[in-house]
Amino acid sequence: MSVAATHFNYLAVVVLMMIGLYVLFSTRNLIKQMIGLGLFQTSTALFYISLGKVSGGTAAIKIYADSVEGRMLAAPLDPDFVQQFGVGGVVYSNPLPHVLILTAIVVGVATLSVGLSIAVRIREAYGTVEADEIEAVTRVDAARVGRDP
Amino acid sequence: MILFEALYVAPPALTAQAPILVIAGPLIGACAAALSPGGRTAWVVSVLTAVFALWMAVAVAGEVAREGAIDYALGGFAPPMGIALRIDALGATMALLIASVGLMGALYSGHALESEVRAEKRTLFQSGYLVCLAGFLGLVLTGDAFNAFVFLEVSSIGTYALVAVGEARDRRALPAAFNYLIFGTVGATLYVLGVGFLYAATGTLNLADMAPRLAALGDNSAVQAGLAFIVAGLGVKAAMFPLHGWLLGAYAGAPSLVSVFLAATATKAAIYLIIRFVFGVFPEGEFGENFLRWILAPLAAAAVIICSMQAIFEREVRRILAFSSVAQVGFILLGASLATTAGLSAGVFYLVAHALMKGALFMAVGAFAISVRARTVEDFSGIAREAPWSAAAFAVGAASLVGAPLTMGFLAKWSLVSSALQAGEIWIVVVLAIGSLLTLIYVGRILEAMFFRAPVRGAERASEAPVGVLVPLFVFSGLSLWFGVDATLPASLANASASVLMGEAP
Amino acid sequence: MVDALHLIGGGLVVAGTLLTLLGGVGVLRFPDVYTRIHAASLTDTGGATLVLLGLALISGLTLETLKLGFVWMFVMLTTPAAANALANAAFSAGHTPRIGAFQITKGVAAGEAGPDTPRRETSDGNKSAAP
Amino acid sequence: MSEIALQVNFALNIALLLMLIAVGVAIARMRSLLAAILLMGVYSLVSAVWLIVMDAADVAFTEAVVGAGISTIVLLGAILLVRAGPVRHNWRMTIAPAVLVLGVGGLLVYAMTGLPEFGDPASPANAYVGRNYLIQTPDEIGVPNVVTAVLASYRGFDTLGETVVVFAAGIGVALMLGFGPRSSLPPLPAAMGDHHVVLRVTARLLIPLIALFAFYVQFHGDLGAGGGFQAGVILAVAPILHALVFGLHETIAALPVRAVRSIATLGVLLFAGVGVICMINGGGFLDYDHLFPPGVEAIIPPGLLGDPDHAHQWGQHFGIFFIELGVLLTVAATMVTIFYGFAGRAVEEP
Repeated sequence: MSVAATHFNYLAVVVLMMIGLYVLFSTRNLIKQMIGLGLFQTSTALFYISLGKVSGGTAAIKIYADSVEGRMLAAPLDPDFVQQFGVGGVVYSNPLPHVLILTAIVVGVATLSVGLSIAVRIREAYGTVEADEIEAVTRVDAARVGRDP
Repeated sequence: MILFEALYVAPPALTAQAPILVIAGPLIGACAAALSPGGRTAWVVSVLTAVFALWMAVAVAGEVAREGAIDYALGGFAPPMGIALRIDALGATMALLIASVGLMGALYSGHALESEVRAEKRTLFQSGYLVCLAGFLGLVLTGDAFNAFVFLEVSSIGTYALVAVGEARDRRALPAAFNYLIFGTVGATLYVLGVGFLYAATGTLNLADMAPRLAALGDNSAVQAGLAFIVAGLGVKAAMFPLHGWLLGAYAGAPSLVSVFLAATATKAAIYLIIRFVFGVFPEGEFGENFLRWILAPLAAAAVIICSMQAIFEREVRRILAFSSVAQVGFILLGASLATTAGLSAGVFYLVAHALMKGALFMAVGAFAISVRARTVEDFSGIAREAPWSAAAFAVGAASLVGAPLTMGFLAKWSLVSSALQAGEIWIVVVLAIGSLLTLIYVGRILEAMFFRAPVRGAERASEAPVGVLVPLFVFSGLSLWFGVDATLPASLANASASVLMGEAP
Repeated sequence: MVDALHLIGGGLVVAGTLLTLLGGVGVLRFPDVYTRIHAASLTDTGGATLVLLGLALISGLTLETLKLGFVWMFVMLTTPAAANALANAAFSAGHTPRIGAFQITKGVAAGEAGPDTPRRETSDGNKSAAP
Repeated sequence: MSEIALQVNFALNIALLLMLIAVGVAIARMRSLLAAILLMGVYSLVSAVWLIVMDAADVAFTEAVVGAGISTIVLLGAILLVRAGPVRHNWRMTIAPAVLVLGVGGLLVYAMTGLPEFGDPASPANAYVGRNYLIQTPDEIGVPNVVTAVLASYRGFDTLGETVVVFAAGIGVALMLGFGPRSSLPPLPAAMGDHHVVLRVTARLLIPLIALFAFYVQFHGDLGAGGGFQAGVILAVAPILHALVFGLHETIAALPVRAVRSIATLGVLLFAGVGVICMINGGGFLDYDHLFPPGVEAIIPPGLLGDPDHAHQWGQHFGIFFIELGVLLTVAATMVTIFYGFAGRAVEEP
């Protein structure tokens, strides 16, 4: 297979990452920026998960090779392949990236909520969530510092 | 490190667990602070926790001095299966630095918060402070690439909110905190991405396990890009030159406690991790050398020159100090970019020196702010007459920043110059000279206003800060002076760190 | 026997999917909020029921079937309630149905709430997400 | 049969990724914030389906409850508070970001070509540590779900850090929104009248069911997908639904702000406490093998702590149980704190 097929997942992840970054940098609206940031973070998650996929594998939850499910999973696979890469007669996908991404997703929602709460306070203090308008006000603030005690 | 060898500060059973207690102590302290009934109790908890963390850090340093690098396997699983803490001389130095700054900050917060943070927020604020402390300590002690990301986020999430609390004094803290959050999260995500590439290439997350595997791989586009992403991501956190945009507003807007703590630890922890990756994980060879020579060193030099110039044209004192921080990060990285033992040692020494002097400077600015709304250089006019002790401490910090003799800053610059000369990099000496000259100009402006001009602030009069603020302030400036005369302790730490990094000692 | 159950089950799953797809088309094609809600909620419950039934036939008498039953119960509880809340909110916000033989006045449509008070002002029970 | 099953899997993978890209482009082009947020929910759900195809059941579950659930709630709460209009497009702001993004994209594509093939079981990532977990878990930890074993035991320290991140986010939101005067913004027009009888009745039925389901997810985490994070978010939905239907004041009366915050703290303390107990009993931090003091077998009646044939796994089972409980408490309480912050700009009770 060509690189486009064997690395399709990674290329798709790159596209998603670029979309996220583009949203983040092309908008001046703070809420939309948080959305872009979320997209960017999620695409990293997709990258890790793609790394951990084993073709013909299954979720890393113990299955007995001689159970109905175990036989069903092994049916389409080459017995040598199962022998070499399986654990106890069943091929599993790699659990480690899953664990890492569980962490990353939770970190993502934590960032999102803190960021949005700051955005809400910005709206209350500045009356807008457009970064351009906030910057204009900030320049006025900076010029005023030290002038009126 | 020799000084620590004879130091048995804790019983052996406790010393064996000290590496994790450095991190777990502040974590548990953060919970206790959050549960405490009022701001005062939370402050006591905060101070006690910081004392405990420092105690454990000293115990760790003693152990490292005796035994060499320590591995502490968490959960009883040996790496790479489990997460391990790995503390070498550099890690122990950083832990000592961060824990000491944490303690000084905790002491300082007793009075500083009263004028800057509303009463009902103080328990949560202290809790957030301890979470950040735990995060930075975890960041410098961990030996696992992904665990470092987790601690990066632990420290960051708390910091964003703590910076934003500065809105009570200046609403510009809010957009600054938001900016910091966006930059910081992009940086952390780039770091995770880079770690993902390294994981894909090696199958492990443990740094010590990763290095030989990377070396065996040779040239691989995924590895190179991974390292680039890691450095870029951490560079954002370290305020490396073109990626420093978040720092100015954040340092200028945050409550002074947070400015002190961030200026002395946040960028330093990220620099530490960059050094760890560049010298501990990067495969030896052209890639790393080219990176240091053609990317890191020029950017660091640009930071020194450009940000020092910007500092000269700035009106607000805290923003001047923030610009100066970016420039000083440049000095540290210049030392590291030499890739010699002497250069690294100078860089680490400079890092410690900068933490102490910037801590003193931001703390002194906070001490003035308790009694008077002084922000711009003009506001500082004649403040030395009204608050002489704080002003003296500020002057010591400023002298160290410039590199005046008898201060730690002088020795730091001296060792940088001599290591650059040793390596034959004359241009670094030139950059250093220009940078110091520019520093003299912007620092001189502030000092001139403070000491030689008459107050112009109308009826407002500054008064001397309370003793609770002066004590940590004097510790910072006193150490800057003491280490300027007798630098045995920081120099031995820096030398030990450098020889570990260059692979000359375990 | 097992194969027949599998076939019927598979057919039901496909039918359910098609029904849900039809609902999606309805949401796009229908003219106003109410008809769209109607399309979405009916096909959603119907489609989910068919899919779950199909899956139950495939998995036979196992623990999975019991779980599927719980899922079905949950769908039957939430989707209609959500549709109701949505329509309620749309009506309170002043959307009037666009099709139908008669224009409903607000008081009549509100049903249980009694005399035709203007809906937009009765806010006493509403302490929801608004600050 | 043989090849087809694998090809169907791969085709699903490609189709779902293309859908994700389509949704992503739609989000980028969307000027209405509300629509963008709802599309984010769609994005999360589609990626959850994709994660199932990728065998990442636990991650899919988390993405569904966190990405499509709580994130959407927080985002909706935020746009309600900021009253933002449609996003303005600024042409000045398209060229420079496009160049930057293309640069990063180019570097990424260059990097991606150096990666092993997708799905390769012999790649370093899949053949080294990841495979060792699969081999060693049955003996060392003894739980069927390897993801839970790695999450809670092998890499339990990461999970502690993650719990602290959540806790810190709760502190952050509370510091920002939890104090002081309520929003200075003009009040919103009332959205609904007092005629949601249907909602009230359904909510009364659902709230206990949701809580029950959360505990099922919690305690089923060893055996299948699920665990403290997912359960915590689901558990938090119960009070959130209560607040939406019965009013925030009623909910706060039943679950005071301070109490919720204390629960979040207790969760972290429980987690760290397990670690400390392991230390006191002679192990390392979070070394559940030492959760019980040495010689515990002799004291307690046989069978109380678990299968006597696998005595070395008792500590692991109980350790995982308690730390997952800590995670549940912290996550659930923090999510409620965040909701309180956004929904009410909740004030400290006197």
